Amino acid sequence: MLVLLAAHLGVAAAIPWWARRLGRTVWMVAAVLPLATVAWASVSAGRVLDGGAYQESLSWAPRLGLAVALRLDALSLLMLWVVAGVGALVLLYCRYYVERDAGRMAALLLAFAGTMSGLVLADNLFVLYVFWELTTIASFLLIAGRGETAEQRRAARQALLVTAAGGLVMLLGFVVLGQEAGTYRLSTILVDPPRGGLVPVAVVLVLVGAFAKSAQLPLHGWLPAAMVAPTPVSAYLHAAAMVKAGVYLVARLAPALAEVDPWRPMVLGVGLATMVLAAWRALRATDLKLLLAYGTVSELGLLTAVLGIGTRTGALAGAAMLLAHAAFKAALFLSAGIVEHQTGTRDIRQLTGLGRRLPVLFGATALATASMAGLPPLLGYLGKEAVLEAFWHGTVPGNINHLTTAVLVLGFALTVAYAARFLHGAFGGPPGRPTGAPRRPQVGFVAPVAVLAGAGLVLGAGYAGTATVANAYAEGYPAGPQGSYALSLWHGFTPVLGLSALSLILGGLLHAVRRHTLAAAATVPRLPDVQGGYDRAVAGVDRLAVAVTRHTQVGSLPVYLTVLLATVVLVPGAALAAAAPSLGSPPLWWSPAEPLLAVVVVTAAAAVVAARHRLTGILLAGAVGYGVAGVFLVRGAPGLALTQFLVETMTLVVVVLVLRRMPARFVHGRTLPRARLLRVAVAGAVGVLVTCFALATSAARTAPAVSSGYVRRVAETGAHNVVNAIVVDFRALDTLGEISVLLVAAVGVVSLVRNHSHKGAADGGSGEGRRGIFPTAHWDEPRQTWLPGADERPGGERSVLLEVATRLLFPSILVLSLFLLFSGHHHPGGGFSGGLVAGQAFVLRYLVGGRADLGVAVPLPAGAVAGGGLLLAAGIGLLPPILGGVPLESAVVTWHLPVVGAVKFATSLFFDVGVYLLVVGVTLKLLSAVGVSLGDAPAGALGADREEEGSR
Amino acid sequence: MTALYLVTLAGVAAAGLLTLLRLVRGPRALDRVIALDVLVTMVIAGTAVRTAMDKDTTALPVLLVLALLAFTGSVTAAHLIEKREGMR
Amino acid sequence: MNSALGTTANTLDVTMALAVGALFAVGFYLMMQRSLMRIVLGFVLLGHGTNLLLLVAGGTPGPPPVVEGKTPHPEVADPLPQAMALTSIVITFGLTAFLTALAYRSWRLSRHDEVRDDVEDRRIGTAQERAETADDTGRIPGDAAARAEGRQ
Amino acid sequence: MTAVRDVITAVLLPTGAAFCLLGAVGLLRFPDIGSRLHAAAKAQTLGLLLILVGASVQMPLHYAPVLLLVALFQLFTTPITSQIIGRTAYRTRGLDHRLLFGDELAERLARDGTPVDETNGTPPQEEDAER
Amino acid sequence: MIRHERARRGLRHLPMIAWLWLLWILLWGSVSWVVLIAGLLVAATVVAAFSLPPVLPGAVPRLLPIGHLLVHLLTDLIRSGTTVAWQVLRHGRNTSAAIIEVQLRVDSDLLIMAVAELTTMTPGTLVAEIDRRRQRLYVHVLPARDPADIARHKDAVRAVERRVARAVGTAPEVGVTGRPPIAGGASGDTSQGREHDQGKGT
Amino acid sequence: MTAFLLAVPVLLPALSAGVTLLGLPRSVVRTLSIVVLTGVLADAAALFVRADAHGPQALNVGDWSAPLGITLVADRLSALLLTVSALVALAVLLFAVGEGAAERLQGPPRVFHPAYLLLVTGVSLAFLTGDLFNLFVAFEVMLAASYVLITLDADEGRTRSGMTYVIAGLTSSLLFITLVALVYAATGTVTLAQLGPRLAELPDGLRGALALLLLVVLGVKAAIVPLHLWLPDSYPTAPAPITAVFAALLTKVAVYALLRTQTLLFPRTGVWTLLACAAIAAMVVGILGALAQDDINRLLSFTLVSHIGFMLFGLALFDARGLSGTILYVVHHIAVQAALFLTAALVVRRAGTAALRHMARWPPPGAWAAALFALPALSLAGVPPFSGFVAKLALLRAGTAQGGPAAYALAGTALLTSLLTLYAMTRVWTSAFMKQQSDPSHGETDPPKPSPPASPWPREHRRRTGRGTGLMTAAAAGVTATGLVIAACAGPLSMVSERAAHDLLDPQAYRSVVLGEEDH
Repeated sequence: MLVLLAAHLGVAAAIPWWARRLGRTVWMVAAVLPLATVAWASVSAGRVLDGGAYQESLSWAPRLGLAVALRLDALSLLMLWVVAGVGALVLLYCRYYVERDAGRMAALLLAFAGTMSGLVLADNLFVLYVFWELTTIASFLLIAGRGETAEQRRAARQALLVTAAGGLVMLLGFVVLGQEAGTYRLSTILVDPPRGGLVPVAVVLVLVGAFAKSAQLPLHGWLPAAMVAPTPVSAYLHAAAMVKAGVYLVARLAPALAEVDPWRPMVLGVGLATMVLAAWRALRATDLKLLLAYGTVSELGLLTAVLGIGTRTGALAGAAMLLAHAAFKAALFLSAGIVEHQTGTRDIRQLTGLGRRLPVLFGATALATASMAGLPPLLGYLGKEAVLEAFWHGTVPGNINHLTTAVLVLGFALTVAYAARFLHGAFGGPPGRPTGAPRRPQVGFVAPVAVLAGAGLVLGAGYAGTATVANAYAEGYPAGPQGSYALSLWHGFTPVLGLSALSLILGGLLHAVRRHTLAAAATVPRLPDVQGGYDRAVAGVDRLAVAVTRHTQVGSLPVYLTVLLATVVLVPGAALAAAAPSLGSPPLWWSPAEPLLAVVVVTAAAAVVAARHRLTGILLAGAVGYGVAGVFLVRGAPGLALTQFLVETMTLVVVVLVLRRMPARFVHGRTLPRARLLRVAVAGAVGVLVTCFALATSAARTAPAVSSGYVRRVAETGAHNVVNAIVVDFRALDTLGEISVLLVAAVGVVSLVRNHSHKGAADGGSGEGRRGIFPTAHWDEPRQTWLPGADERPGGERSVLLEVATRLLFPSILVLSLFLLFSGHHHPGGGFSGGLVAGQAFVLRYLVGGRADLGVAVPLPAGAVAGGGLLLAAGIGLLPPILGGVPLESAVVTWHLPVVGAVKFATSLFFDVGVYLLVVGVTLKLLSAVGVSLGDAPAGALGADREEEGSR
Repeated sequence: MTALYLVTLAGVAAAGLLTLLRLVRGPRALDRVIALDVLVTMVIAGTAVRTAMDKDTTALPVLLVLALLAFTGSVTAAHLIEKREGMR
Repeated sequence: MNSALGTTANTLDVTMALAVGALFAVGFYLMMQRSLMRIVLGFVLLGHGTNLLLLVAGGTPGPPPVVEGKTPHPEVADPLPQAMALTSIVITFGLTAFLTALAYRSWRLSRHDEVRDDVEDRRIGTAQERAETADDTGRIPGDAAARAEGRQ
Repeated sequence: MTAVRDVITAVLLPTGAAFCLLGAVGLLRFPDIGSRLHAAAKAQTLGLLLILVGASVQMPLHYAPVLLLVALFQLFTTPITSQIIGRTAYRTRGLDHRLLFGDELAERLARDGTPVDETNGTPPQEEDAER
Repeated sequence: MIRHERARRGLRHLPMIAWLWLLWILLWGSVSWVVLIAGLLVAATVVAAFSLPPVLPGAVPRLLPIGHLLVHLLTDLIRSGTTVAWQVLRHGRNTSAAIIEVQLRVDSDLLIMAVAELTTMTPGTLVAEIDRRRQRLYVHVLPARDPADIARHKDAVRAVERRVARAVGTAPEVGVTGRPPIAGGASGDTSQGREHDQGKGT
Repeated sequence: MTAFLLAVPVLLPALSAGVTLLGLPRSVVRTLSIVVLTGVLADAAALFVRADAHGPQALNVGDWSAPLGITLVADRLSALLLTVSALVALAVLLFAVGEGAAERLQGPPRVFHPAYLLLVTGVSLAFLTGDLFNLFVAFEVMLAASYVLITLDADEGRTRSGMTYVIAGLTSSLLFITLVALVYAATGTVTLAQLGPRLAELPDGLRGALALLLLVVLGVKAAIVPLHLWLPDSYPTAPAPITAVFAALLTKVAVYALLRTQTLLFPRTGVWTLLACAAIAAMVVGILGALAQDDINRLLSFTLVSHIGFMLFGLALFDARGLSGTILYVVHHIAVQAALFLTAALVVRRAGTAALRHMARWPPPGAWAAALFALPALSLAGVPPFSGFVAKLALLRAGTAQGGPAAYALAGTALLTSLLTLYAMTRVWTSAFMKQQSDPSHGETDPPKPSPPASPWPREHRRRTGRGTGLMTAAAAGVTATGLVIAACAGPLSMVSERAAHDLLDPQAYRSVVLGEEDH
């Protein structure tokens, strides 16, 4: 079985290639596999009908209950015949019908045949679902075709969505069902059906899925719409095979679940209502396919009801009816297809007199129609008899047998009526008015119709064979109280026979009454417009989507942030407030310097809010930074303070330089007072929250900090400065991450500032700095060269004082930076502060001497310096494991040199050197970006430019 | 002796607060630049006193760096101001 | 084992808690503005706030954790928050520079000193036209079956 | 020895603090940037210098020079800042000409034929008035 | 020959190397061998790696005048601090300042820079502009209520100039600063200034 | 050996990022990136095999044991996610290289490659680290790199959306570091393994508030409704491969962190209603947002928001099955979302526009592109037998197994979301892969190539039209195939994820491998 299924898919995948070479022959190739399936099924039939079963299984995900388990039993056999048999015929038929996209269609149809076979063979609920959804997808693709018209697209989508929705509901049902049953294996569930618990829920869910697939009211709308698909597709998917999936599921589960409460009411109610209403609707149709489609819906309703009734007779009747329906409905669709293919229309108002022109087709079609109407000795009759029997003597709890039977008869009568209408509409009428001279179809074209119609006759007349199969399925039920019913064409004069006759007569009458008003089909009362319902639902979802999205996704960053912070306040904030934890009894301050610095910090911060100028804001923020650094000093963190001071200065420089060209003032926000109030409230609340949080957590400290370990073991790192030991040794990985951030940020700055220069070069800023130079500006120019590149700067920007001072200070600053680097292990400092100090030295060179001078000072590309730093730091980290140690491991090395004595240093120094280099490189990179933003020197002066050129 | 240090610190602190006032009040950016510069000076002074008071030398690198490099920020800001308002 | 690190008492004092809270409030208020520059400033202030919080909330105050000689000074400040704050400072610096550059680029390209609203969101917000775009679902058709009948 | 040191410190520190304070007052009280710069550059530097020296005598021998280095650096850099700011102030008309007894630079410029548009009187509009 | 030249150029960097070495030693606060050797290495490396023009081109440091200069500097500082402090207390918002022009006679960048530096430290004076070509300083002076004040300030600046020239200036410079000032400072240099302006002033 | 394996994913990309900046020729840099990521992938796979066989693998970085040093830990969960991420990262890199070769638009290599490598560094570190503060650092590395990438060669619109992204990211980072500070204040440690017991000693209310704050922080990064607002405005505008890698990895890293911290630091039992509500809201709001979109990338971004809800689903259940489902879902979603964005990029290049309403007017791309798109799209919608189905099934089973109204509400919403996802995908499909004849409602004939002027970003898209290179298609196909492999290997994967979930729920092994046997 697995091989067969795989072969279907494999061949289907290959067909588009073959189609180009083989032309129409490809359909023959495609039909081989379904035929093989039929053959295999027939060979296996003997064992299956004796009550045995073929099983195969492939493990997939057992923990999830997923196993590709296949099982061939009587019901599967029946379905397999239908699926593969009709499939083969349809494929052969396509050879004559399909004009374009043959490869695609053949592949899809074959794939569909494969998945449908899989569906009926599946012995695992989830695998069944897998195939179920795959058929849905195939149906979507087949209906949509190339999707050139809106009609096709929407029909395809409707089919997809409705059946998939049903499928999802069903999936949930399966999950629940399996949960209750403790297994997802169908055969096991059938043997030992679960009861109680959530099983009723599962039943409802599963049935909803089945109804959707089988186009039961009120979910049937997709099936008539799907008639835009090519006729063979309609015949196969939407009459014979796919829509049967729901029915199959009902038939499959009925033996196990029919006794569960909601099962019978649902199945009977929905099934019978569908049968009657859809048949009624069919009488209104003027399109042959549409007529057949509603007929299909109606028949499916019948099948659902009868297979779901859960009695032995019902099962027999259902099996027979299933076969009958597959045969005649496929035949009728194919016939309608031929009519359309040959005449170019399928509107019964335009078709007339075809019966005489195409007698063979007419004959075959008439036979199939008769089966549909339930005339003896055809299979349809066999089924109809059994159905009536099943209901008449039904075991439905509550005495509604007669009511249901009456409905059933009405349904059959309507069926007869629309069957007559179809035959009459398509083939009847005087031959006089040819609608575009129909060509006589080829033999091969009609043959499938004939075979299918003939099958109805053969299986009906040779009812014994049919009965064998049906009995094999019905084995699952106990014999009814009236003894076991047997399928037969003649049971004697029973009430059922009378009912059957009654339906025929009623139907005939109905047709006779209505035949004069065929053209005015609209006189038949309309049914509730489910199609409109679907459309409204979809439009509703769309509107809802737009409405929700419009109100959430407003596109405004301030709003987003407000929402975010409001969440912070509302969720953890509320939790904290609710918990009302102890805030402890914190001191007012640890050192009197703290309130002082706090005043500085808070005042300056508040002033930032009021600032209207960029520079003011930056300066005030700088003051906040210095204040914070002061706190660091007071709290015993000199290294931190050092870094903070340096970073603050660097931030000031970078921000000021980058923003040099932007206008001095902020744009005044046009915020609504309400919004501003909200922001103030939210921001204030966050502030209060953080304060309380901090007090609460710090009061709640339960265990001593782990840090005492650092102090205890710092000697092992060879360092005195614990913080530095943490940074370069204990937690060097943090530092590695941190410098990575720094590096990538610098890379980003360069990328942001420079890449657009070709676009925005002409705008030259809004005039800042170009308004003119103060007359004294160039007076300051030095006469000698103090900084090698400074000559290239415009005179107006130079200052003799600064240049000389820079010349004098530059080496000293570098020495200081190296001191910080090397002394980091003992004093506050380290690679980072050292690098920043060196960076400041270069900032100074840049400020005073310009880009050219910086270029002279550092002839290397900035990126290479920074990259080399990262390379060194990460490489130092990766070196030890190569030597068999642990990454980022450090050792204290002692050298004994002559004269000097013992020199002790930790290898983590190299890591620090990497950090140092990186920071210097990053500074240079930032400066190069700033330089670009200013455009104050010809390109090529700074490393970054050369770097860029070198890469081309 | 400690009282002496505290008096000194108080003086420096008061000076710092006054400077802060100037920083906040402006009115011009240059005023703020000056004020920020002075604020740094106050930090140096205060830290130096603390260093002497606690005999704690760890803050010395901070002082060095501040003394040597705080002026780059001021110079940058001044540059910006001159460029922007040079010939209004 | 030194006593300061072993203590479970409050490490945080009210003054600092308030200062941190004020920095957060001011910083977030600025972040919620439209002006790019204010956002940058807000971020800078928030960076200060978080760094301060990191140090003062976790760290016991005390002499700097520099071990002179063999014996650790008793009651030195907790070094771990310092190291973390150090990392945090650096990260904040890098990101500040990046944000500034982003603000600059935004200004260069658009000449606005503001964060503009998202175009596509606005489009959805204002125009219903998408209902009848690429697709046919938005239209309220009559009975599709009727249309199918009408075809051909 | 300690006594000598203590005396030096006792003299220098409060004096330094007083200069710092006075400088700060000047920064606050002086009317224009030019004069404020004097307060910043002179009084502050002197105050700081005194404090540093006063502090350095209290330090162990090998650390004292570092404080003096600090003083040295400060002495070197403060005039640079002052000059640059003063220059900028003049160029951006940060000086209040009402307070100037004379301005030979303006005269020189006028003679050179590149007079600066003297707004003689009001300093430029307040750039960032605070509430 | 070339090596000789290089050596001589290296020699001119010796003061800087010495200063850096000293700085290193002071920073470490130690005179152990490691520090000494490393310091020398660091100093030499920094100077060699970042080649800059020599610090004291043609300057001749003289020890005694330098001491003289430093002493004066200290007293000046104290005087300047007190003066300004007094101004703060006495006049406050009603100070009176002036901008004066001082014609210098030294003509080297370094010396002018030094004079400007020291002037800014000197009481009540603050260099606002430097006219390098015409060797003039424009000094913002604080207590300036009458022409006498202005003259006093001009003299003070020239005194600084003289001391600087004596400390590190070349012989001609020392000589030129010893002469009385050029009257008015505006007579002989207008044409030069014009030229200068036309050359650079556009 | 373990040490080496654990160190490589973090240190090697960082090291190579340094190398890419040294000024080597472009081709060398390109090759280096590819080789390095391949190496990381192989390493991650080896790590996964090891972790699955022998339990959590730990490495004390710098040879300092846990409370002092940082420990890198690879347990099943982290190693699995690392492997998948490395695979996707490699594929996206290939795609980007292909794209760059096609149109030279990737900016200077000195921006893209280092940033990308550091992104991978951050992602690896986030997966492996066993330290809260280091997790923050890892996030920062990742985010900083992503900031650079998202603003690469940005025009006005993209700068704007980059701003949204950056600022939202920064805000969450600030809150994260705040959280770290608070946690340290309360416990005195930042080692994850040690935090659990120490947090347990805190008063319940405070502990709960901390847990919620962490949830919010990671919620921003994981784009959990209502903290998702930044995502759909920013992701779609980035260059295609960048969007792909962001969508595939970044939010998942946050989800991983959520899994890790919720189990290790703040363990609970039973359905957590708040998280369940968030999950439901995420699914619904996200998918409705997707339906409202006209831009294919935006649509996909909204589905990302929506499907984060699925991952929260399992976390909200907080039992072995639920967590296992979440893990499966994360694995599936990484591959599928990347594949979708990559194929969408191919489609967009072909059509010259990302707007669905314009796209339908062009001849559809070939069958290959259609298949490439269809497979992940169906998988995303949870259509069987693709990976999405398997993952969804695991979640559904977990939900029904636990029972209770919240679980059923979650399951129901998940199904509804699947359906609407399918709906959204068909909208894309019908627009992108069906040549629609101009319907009367459009009332206009096909405008001349390239895209019509009404296109939101006509200029940019004009530049980016044309067929993709073979490498691009191959990369997209590779990721798609990964999705298929995930579906095919659902059996072993589900077993692994279940084991991983058990590990999560019983972190004893994790703790002891980090802290040593008895020492905690």
